[in-house]
Amino acid sequence: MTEMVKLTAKDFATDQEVRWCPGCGDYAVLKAVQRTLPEIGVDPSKTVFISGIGCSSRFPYYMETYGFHTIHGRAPTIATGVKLANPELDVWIITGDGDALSIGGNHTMHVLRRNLDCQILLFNNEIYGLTKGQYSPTSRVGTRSPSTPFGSVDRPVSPSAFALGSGARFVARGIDVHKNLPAVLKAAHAHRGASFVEIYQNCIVYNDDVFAPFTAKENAGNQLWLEAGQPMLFASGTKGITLDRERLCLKIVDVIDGDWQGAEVIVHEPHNRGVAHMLVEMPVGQGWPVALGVLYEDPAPTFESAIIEQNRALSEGKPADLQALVSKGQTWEVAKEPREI
Amino acid sequence: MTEMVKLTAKDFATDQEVRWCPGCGDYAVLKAVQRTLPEIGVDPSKTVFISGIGCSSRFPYYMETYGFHTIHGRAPTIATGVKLANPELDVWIITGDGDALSIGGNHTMHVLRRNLDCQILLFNNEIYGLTKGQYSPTSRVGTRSPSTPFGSVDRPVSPSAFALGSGARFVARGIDVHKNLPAVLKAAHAHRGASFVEIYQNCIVYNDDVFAPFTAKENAGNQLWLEAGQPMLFASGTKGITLDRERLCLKIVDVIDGDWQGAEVIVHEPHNRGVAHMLVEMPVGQGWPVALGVLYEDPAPTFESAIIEQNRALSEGKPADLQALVSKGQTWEVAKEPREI
Amino acid sequence: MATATKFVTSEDHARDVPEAVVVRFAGDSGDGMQLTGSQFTLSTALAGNDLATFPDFPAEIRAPQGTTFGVSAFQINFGSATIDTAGDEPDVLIAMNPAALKTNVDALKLGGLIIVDEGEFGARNFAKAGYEQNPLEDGSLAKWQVVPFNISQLTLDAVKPFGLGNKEALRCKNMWTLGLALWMFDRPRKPVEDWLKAKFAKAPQLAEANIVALNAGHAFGETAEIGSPLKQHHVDPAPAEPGLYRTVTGAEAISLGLVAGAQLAGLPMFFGGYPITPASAILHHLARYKEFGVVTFQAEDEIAAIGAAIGASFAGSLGVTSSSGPGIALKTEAMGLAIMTELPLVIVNSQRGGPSTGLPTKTEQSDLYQAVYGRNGDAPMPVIAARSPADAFDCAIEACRIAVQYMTPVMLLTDGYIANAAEPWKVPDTTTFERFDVAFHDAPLGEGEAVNPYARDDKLKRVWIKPGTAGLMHRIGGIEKNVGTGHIDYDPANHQAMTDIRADKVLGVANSIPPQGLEQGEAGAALAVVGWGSTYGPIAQAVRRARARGLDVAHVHIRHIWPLPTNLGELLRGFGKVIVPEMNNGQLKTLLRDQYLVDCRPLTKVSGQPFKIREIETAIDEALA
Amino acid sequence: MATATKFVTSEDHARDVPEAVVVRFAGDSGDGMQLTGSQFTLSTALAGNDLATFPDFPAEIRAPQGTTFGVSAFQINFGSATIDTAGDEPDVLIAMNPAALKTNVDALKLGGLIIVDEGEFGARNFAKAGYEQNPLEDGSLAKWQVVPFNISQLTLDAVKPFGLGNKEALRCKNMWTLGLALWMFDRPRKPVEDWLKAKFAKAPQLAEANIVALNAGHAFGETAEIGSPLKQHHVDPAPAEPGLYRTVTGAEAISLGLVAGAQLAGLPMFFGGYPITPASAILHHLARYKEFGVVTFQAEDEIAAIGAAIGASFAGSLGVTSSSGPGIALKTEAMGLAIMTELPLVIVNSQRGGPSTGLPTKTEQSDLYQAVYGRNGDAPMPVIAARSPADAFDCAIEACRIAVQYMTPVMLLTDGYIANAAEPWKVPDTTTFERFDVAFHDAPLGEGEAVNPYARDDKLKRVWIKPGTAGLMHRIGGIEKNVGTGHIDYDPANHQAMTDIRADKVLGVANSIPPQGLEQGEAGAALAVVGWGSTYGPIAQAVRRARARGLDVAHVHIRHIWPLPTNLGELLRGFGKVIVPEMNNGQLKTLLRDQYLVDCRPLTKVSGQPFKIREIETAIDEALA
Ligand SMILES: Cc1ncc(C[n+]2csc(CCOP(=O)(O)OP(=O)(O)O)c2C)c(N)n1
Ligand SMILES: Cc1ncc(C[n+]2csc(CCOP(=O)(O)OP(=O)(O)O)c2C)c(N)n1
Ligand code: SF4
Ligand code: SF4
Ligand SMILES: [Mg+2]
Ligand SMILES: [Mg+2]
Repeated sequence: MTEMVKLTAKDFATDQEVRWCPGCGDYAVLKAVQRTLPEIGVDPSKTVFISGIGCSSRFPYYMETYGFHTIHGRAPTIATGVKLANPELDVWIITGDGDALSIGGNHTMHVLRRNLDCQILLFNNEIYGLTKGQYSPTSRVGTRSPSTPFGSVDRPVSPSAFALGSGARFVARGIDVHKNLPAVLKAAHAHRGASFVEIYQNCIVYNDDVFAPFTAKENAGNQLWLEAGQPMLFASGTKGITLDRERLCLKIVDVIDGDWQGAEVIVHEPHNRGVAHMLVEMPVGQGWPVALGVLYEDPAPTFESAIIEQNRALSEGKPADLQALVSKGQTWEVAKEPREI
Repeated sequence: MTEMVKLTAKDFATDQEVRWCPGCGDYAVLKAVQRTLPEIGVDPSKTVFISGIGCSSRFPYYMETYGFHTIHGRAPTIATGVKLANPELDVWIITGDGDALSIGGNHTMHVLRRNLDCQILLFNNEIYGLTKGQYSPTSRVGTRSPSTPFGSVDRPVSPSAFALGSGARFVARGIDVHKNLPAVLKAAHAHRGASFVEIYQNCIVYNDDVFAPFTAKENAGNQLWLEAGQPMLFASGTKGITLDRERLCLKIVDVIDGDWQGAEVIVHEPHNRGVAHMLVEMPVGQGWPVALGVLYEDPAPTFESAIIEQNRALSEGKPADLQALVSKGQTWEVAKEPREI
Repeated sequence: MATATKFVTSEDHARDVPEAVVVRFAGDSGDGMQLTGSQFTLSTALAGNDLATFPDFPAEIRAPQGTTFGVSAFQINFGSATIDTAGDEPDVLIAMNPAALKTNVDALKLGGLIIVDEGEFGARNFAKAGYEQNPLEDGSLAKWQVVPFNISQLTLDAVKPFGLGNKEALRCKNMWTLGLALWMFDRPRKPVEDWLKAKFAKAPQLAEANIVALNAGHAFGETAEIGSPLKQHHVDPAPAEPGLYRTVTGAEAISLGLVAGAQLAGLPMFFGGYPITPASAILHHLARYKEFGVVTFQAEDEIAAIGAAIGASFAGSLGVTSSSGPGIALKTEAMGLAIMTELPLVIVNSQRGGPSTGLPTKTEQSDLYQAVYGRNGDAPMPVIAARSPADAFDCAIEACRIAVQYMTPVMLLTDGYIANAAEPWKVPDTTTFERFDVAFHDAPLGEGEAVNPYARDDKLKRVWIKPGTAGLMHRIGGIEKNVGTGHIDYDPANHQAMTDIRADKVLGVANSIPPQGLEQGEAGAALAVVGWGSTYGPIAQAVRRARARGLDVAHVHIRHIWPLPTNLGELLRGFGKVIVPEMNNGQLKTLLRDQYLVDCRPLTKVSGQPFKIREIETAIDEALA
Repeated sequence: MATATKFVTSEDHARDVPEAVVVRFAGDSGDGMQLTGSQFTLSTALAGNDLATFPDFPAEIRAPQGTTFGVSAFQINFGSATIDTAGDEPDVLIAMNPAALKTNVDALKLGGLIIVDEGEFGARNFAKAGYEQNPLEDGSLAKWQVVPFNISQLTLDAVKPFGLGNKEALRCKNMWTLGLALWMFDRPRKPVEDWLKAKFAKAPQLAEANIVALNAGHAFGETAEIGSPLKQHHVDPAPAEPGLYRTVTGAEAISLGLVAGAQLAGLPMFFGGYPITPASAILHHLARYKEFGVVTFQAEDEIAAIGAAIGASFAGSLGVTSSSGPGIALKTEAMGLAIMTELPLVIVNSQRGGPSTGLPTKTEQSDLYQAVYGRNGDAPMPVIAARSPADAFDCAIEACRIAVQYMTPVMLLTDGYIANAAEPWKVPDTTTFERFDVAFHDAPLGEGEAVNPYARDDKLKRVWIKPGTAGLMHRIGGIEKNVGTGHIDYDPANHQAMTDIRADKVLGVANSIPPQGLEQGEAGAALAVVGWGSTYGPIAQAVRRARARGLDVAHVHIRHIWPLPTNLGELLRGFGKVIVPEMNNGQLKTLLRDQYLVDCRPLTKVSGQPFKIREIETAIDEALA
C-alpha cells in the first residue's frame, strides 16, 4: 500500500462465495462493515478479523483483510495475542451469542476488563445457528429448540449488561439491517480500548423475527437511539426516559409537543455508568424501548499500550545481551588445567 | 439423623487438620460458617460444600458435611449437576478470586444467570494464594507479584459488579474477621436462588493488609453496612450516600446531628438494581466507603425448580415403559417363517 | 447389521433380479434430500429389505443455492441379502441440479442410471457448479444412462391447484422425486402420506400439496413413456429373524441405550451436553424422555457439561456427557477428576473429521488415541466402540454397566457415520435384559468406625455413598487419596498403591466381558482383518467376498478397545498376517502392537468418508498375494 | 550433568576421603529449608564439586506448624566425581523438628548422621508428628548416629543483640544450620553473606542478624566439643572442563533457552501462561526479560494462554505457552488449532503427579501419552524431553528451532524434578550457536497470482505471512484447507492429502536431528536401558555401576520423543534385551513397541519420587540374571 488509493466496499470483499442462508441478517452486517471500513479509511493489510465458531464467525473469510477463524469461544484470546504482538494492527473480533457468551463468556469478560484496543461485534440472534437451532444463553425463557423441545427455563443473560458488569468502557447496540449500523461501527472504531457492540441479527432459519417487536417497521417506535448530549426520546419523540426520583429507577414519560425538558427527559451522557446500567436493563417489550446506539463510553488506558509502555520503559538502555543473560547469577571459574582426582 | 439434636459448631468440624497458613483469613470464615450452620439448623447430611482449587477451596475438607474438592474454576458446574440430581441438597460453593473470576468466570456467570439455588462464597484476597502469590483478576493496578515483578497493568474486575452484570439476584459482601459475617451468611442461605457473597479475605503471606483501608480498626468508618429500609450511613452516622440528582450518580453527604433525611440520604431498598450497580461501583478508597451486607436481593424462580417442574409436568401419567420406548416410531413385523430367497 | 442370519453375496450378481441396489439422492441443501432419503429408507425397511444409509451433508446450514459445496446427499443400499454398508458405488443417482450431478457422478457405477431435474439445468446453475457447458449435451456423461425430466415444472404443474407461491410449490419437488423413486422400487406410498399428514398437521394444505406431488411422481413413473433405463425393479425382502422391526440411527440408538442402561442400573440419568456436530442429536433425543427420569442440561460449554455430569454422579444419578473431538478435548481435565474420584460416568464421543474444527460433518475414527491415552497422568479409563447404529444400543448399555459396576468413567466411541446412518433394528425384548442395579452404600457406621469413601469390593470398585445419606458425610476430590482412609495423602508408597489400583481396576473390567470372537473365518487364518467401530460394514462385506473367492481370511471386530479382551493376544498371534483398517492414521494398530507385539499392519483412510468394500478387498488381496 | 568428563565411581568407596556426600535438610514449611538448601548448593558449586539437588516440598503454602504433611525438604548430592542424581540415601539428615525426622529418617543410610534441633523436641511436637514418645530417647534411632543440639536456643542466644521478637529471631535458625553445614564441609561463608545483604537490602538489621546466626553455627562446629560423628569433611572439586560455571534450575534453564531460541530465530517472544505448580517459575523468570523483546501475559486460564500465544505467532512473534498436566489438558483443543493452521508454537509441560490435581508438588513423567497421542483427530506434533536442568536449556532452543523451521507446535516435556532441581552449568558461548532466522514471506503477488498461505517448501513447511504485510491479506482457521489454495475445502481426497502432509511434515523433523547415540555401552549390548527425561541421572549411575561390575549394559537416552530418531529401531533391535524405566506406567514403552515391535520391558515407578539408582541397578541385574 505505498500509494493510498481510495478504497471501496468491493475492495474489502474476498473471492470466496458467502455461505450463509439466503435472508440471513449476517449479510447485512457484512455489507455494513465492508461499506464502513473504506469510509473510515483503514488499511486492509493492517486490519485483522478474528472470530470463533458459529455462522457469524465465518465472517473473516469474506473480508479482504487478514483473518483468523479460530475455535469456539476463544477469539478474544487470539486477538489478545495478536494485539500484544503487534499493537499496530487494527483488530476486530467477530462473535455470536453462543460463541461470546456461552463457551466464551470468560474471555469476553477478560478482554473487556483488560480493555484491549479492539472492536467486538457480537452477532446476537438468540440462537445457535451453525449447530442447527439450539437455544442460546440469550434466548428468552420458553424458547423451544431441538435441545429444549418443551421450552427453555433458564433466564437469559443480557450481553450489554454483562459487558458493563465486566468493566467495558464502550457499549453500543445496533440492528443488522438498520441504516444506523455504520455510524455505530464508526463510533466503535473511533473508541480506543475494547468497544463492545451488540448487533441484533435475525436468524431467518431458526429464530426468525425474534426481534420484530422492535425491528419491524411498524415497531420502530420501540427503538431508543441514544446520542450524546441529546434527550432520550423515542416513539417519534412522543415518549422519553426520565429518572423516577422517588423510586430511583428509570421511568417512561409522555412528551407533549416536544417539550422534553418539561417532561424531565434525561439527556444522554455516554460516560454515566449508572444510567448505562439502567438503560441496558430496561425490560424491553413491556412498554419499554430498546436502547440503541452508543449506550456508554468512557475511555481508559488500553491493555496493550500499558504492557508495551512498561516493557519499553524497563528495557530502555538495556541491550539484549544474550551472553550476559546466561552468565548472570553467582558464577565461578574452573581453571584452564582441570584438576583431576 | 432420625432424632434432631441441636448441633454445635464442633459438629461441623472434621477430624482433618486445617492446613492454611497461621493467621490466614480463611480460618475466620471457616469458624463463621461452622458457627452459623447450626444456628440456621441445617442437616449436615443434606449439606454439600463444593469448591474449586485454591487455598480457600480446601474448605470442604474441614466441614463435617458432604464435600467435593473439584478442579480449578469448575465448582459451579459440579454444583449444578448435584443440585439438578438432588434438589433437596443444600449446596454451598466455595471459591476464590482466581477460581471464580479468572479460570472460572464463565461458570460463575452462568450459575448466576440460571439462578441455581445455592450459596456462593467467593474468598477475595486479590491474589493467587495456593500458587504462591501471583496477581489475580481482582488485584489492583500496580500489584507486584512473581508474575508481575514490575507491577500489574490490567484493570481488575469487581466481583460484585460482575455478579450483577451476570444477572445475580442476591449480592452481598462481608469481611473475613467481621462479626457481621454470620448475618450475611444467614441472609444468603435464606435467599432462594443463587446467593453471591464476596468475602474480603486477608492473605497474610502474599497480600497482607490489602483491605486494611477499610478493615483495619481505625478505618472502620469506611464500611457502609447496608440494611433494608435503613439509610445508607457510614463513618458512625456522620456521612451518608445520596443521589446527585443533577449528575445522576451517587454522592457522599455529611450528616449533621443525625439528620439523614435532611441530607437526603438514600434508604436501602435491596431490590433496587440500578442503585445496587452504583453501590458496587463506588470508587473505594477515594473518600468512598465500601458497601457491605446485602447489597441486592430480588428473588426469581430457581433453575432446578423450573427444570424439575417441567420434567414432572411432562412425565405425569406417563409410565417409564422401556419396551414401549424402544418400540416407538414406524415399525414393521417380520413373519414367523422367515422368507428365504 | 443386527438381523443377519444367512450369507448371500450381493452386488456381484446379474442385474435382472437385483439383490442389492444403491441409490443416491443429491440436491441443494434446500432441496430436502435428507427427508427424501429418510422416507425412502423407511419404505425400504417396511418392504422388508435389509439396508444401510449414508447421509452426507455440508457444514454450512444453507450454502448459497446451486453451489457444489451446498450439495446435500443421501445414499441408501438395500437388498434381499445382508447389507453392511451404504454401498461403494451407486446404481442410481438422482441429481436435483448441476452441482449435485457434478459432485456425485464420479462415484456412479459404470452404466448406472442418472435422473436429473432438467428444470435446474440452466446457464446460471452451470456457472455455479463450475460447468462450462451443459453436461447433458456435451457427451461427458456417456458412460452412464441419463434420464432428464423437468421435475421442477412437473411439480409446479401438480401442485398448481393449491395456489402456493413459486418457492413453496417448488419445495414439493423432493416429494415428487420420492414418488418416482417409490414407483421404481415398487413401494407403497401410504407410510409417507401418513408421515406428511403428521408433519404438516398444522398446515393441512401443505400436507396435501406434498401428497399430490408424491402421487404425481409415482404416476409419472407408471405412465410416462420412457425408454428402458427407467423401469420398475422389485427387490425381495431380506431374510430376517421374525419379530418387530424399526429403523434406527446411531444417535437414536445411543439415546435409547443410555435410557435402558440407567433403567437397568435402577438410576435416574443426568445428561450434560453442549451442541456440536455430529453429537447434538443425542441431546435432542434425550431431551424428550422426561418420564424415564432423564434430566438433560444444555451447559455453557463442554467443561460445564461434564462437570455437571460428574456432580450428578456424585449426587447419585448416572452422569452422562457427550460431544465430538474438539469438545472431548475440552473435557480432558474433568475426565481426570472422574478417574481420581472414581465416579461412574459415560462419555460419548461421536467422532468427526479432525484435527481442530476439521470436517465437522464428515466421519472419522481418529479419536481413539485421545480416548485411550489422551489424559495427563496415568489415567486409565475403559473405552468401547459401536460398530453400527443398532450395535450402538447395546454398547450404550454396556458402557452404563461398566461405569456403575466399576465406579469409573467410560468412553463410548461412535462416529459421524453411525450417528447419522440408519439401519433396520429388531426391537429387543428389554424385559430379558440382565439388570445391574446399583446398591448405594448406606450402612450406618459402627462404633468408632470412620466413613471411608474409598473402601472397595473385590473388583476394586469403591463404595458409592449418596450425599443426603444420614451419617456418612465425607469429602472427595482430585488430590491423591489415602488407600485406606480416603483422606488426602501425598505419600510416595500410597501414590504407587493408588496408581496400581486404578490401573488394575480398569484392567479387571476385562474379566466381565466375553472373549474376543470372530465375525467370520477361523482362528489361525492366513490373514485377519481386525477392525473396530463403523468400519464393520465394509470389512464384513470385503471379507465375505474374499472368502467367497476361497481366500483364508478372518474378520475380528473389537468392541472393547480398553481393556482389550483377555484372549485377544493369543488370537492375533495365531494369524498369518494381520491388517487393521481404520479411518485414521493407524491408532488401534498402536494399541495392538504395543500390547501384543504382533505385526499388525495399518490400512488407513482419512478422507472423511467410510471405507469402500473394494478398498478393503484390494488390501486383502495384496496381503495374501 | 553437563560437565562430566571422566568416570569415577562414587558412594561405593571408603568413607575417609568421601567422594560423594548426600545431605538432606528437612524442617517445617516455615523453617526456610529451601533457602538453606539453595545457599548450600551455591557454596557447593563454588567449591567446584559436581552436584544435583532435589527440593521436595508440600502442596500447602504453609501447613500447620509441626505436622508431617508440612515438612519441606531439600536434598543435595555433591562430590568430587560426576554426580547425576540427588542421591538414593542421605549420609546426613538435618531435621529441624520431630515431623521432619519422622518423614525423612527412613531414607537415611545405615549409620548415617542425624542432626536435630532439640529445642523443637517437646511433647506438642511429638503429638503433631505422631510420635508417642521422644524418638531421641526410645532407642528407635539406634541404626544411625544422632547428634542433638538446641539449635533454636543457640540461635536465639546468637541474635539476642538485635532485639528481634521471638518469632523473628527464630527465623534465623536456618542460617545457623547453614553455618554449621558450611563448617562441616569446609566452605566459605562469604557468598551467603553477600546474598543475605542483597536480600535484606531494605532491612540491614535482619541481614546482620542472619549473618550473625550463620557465623554462630559455623563457630559452633569449630569450637563445640562434640564426639566423632560430627567432623569436618573436605570434598575435593570434581573434574570439570575449564570455563565459567553457574548453577541453574530447570525452570531457569528453560526460560533462558526460550529467550535464546527466540533470539536465534530473530523473533520477539510472546509467552502466555497461567500459574500452576511446578510450571509457574517459567512465567516468573520470563517476566523479567523485557529487554529481550519478551512479552509475558498472565492469562485468565490455560486456554487463553495458549490462544494468545497462537495469536502472537499468527502476528509474527514466537508464541510460547507453558503449564503442567491439568493445564495442558485444557490446552488440547487449541493445540489442534495450531496444528491445523501450522503456526509455530512451543508448549512446555512441566509434568507433575497425576491424574487430576494429583500430587501437584511431586514429580512424574506421566504426560507422555498426552503429549504424543492426546488430541482429537490425527494431530501429529513434535515432542522433545529434557533430561536435566542444564539440558533443558538446549532442549528449549531445539523446540524453538523445530517450531519455526517446520511451522508447527512443539511440546517440550520437563518435570517437577527438573524444574526445581539445580545443577552446575557451564555457561555456553552463545555467539557460537547456529542461528535459524525466520524469513517471513512478503514477496508481492505476481500478475493474477493469489495469496496462498499454505504454499510449502520442500520440508513441507508452509509460508509465514505476517499480518501487516502489504497486499498479502489472507485468512486461516481450524477447518480443513485446500492443499493448493488454502481455502476451506471439505473434499475427501483433499483431506487425505492434507492429513498426509501434516503427518509427513512432522515425521520429516527426524531428518534434522542427530541419530540416536549411546550414553554408555555399545550397540548390540546384552541389555539396553532406554530412558527419557529426568530418569537420566539414576539410569546413568546405575548403568555406570553395572558396567563397573562388568555387565554388558548400554544406556540409551531419548531426547526426541516424536518423531523418534531414524536409526532408533535398528539400534533397539540390536540389543539382547531392552528395559525402559519410566516414572509412569509404561508410556514411552508403548511408543517403542508400536514403532519397532521390539520387546521393550517397562520398569515403572509412580510414587511422585525419582528413581533410586539402586532400583534401576536391581532391574539391570534381574534382566541379566
Ligand atoms: C468446542 C466446540 N464446541 C461446540 C462446537 C459446536 N458449535 C459450533 S458454533 C456453536 C454455537 C453457535 O452459536 P453462535 O455463537 O450464537 O453463532 P451463530 O451460529 O448463531 O452465528 C456451537 C455450539 C464447536 N465447534 N466447538
Ligand atoms: C487447571 C488448573 N490451572 C491452574 C491451577 C493452579 N492453581 C491452583 S489454585 C490457583 C489460583 C488460586 O487463586 P484463588 O482462586 O484466588 O484462591 P486462593 O488460593 O487465593 O484462595 C491456581 C492458578 C490448577 N490447579 N489447575
Ligand atoms: S442458520 Fe441462521 S444465523 Fe446461520 S446462516 Fe442461516 S440464517 Fe444465518
Ligand atoms: S497463602 Fe494466603 S490465602 Fe493461602 S493459606 Fe496462606 S495466608 Fe491463606
Ligand atoms: Mg447465535
Ligand atoms: Mg485468591
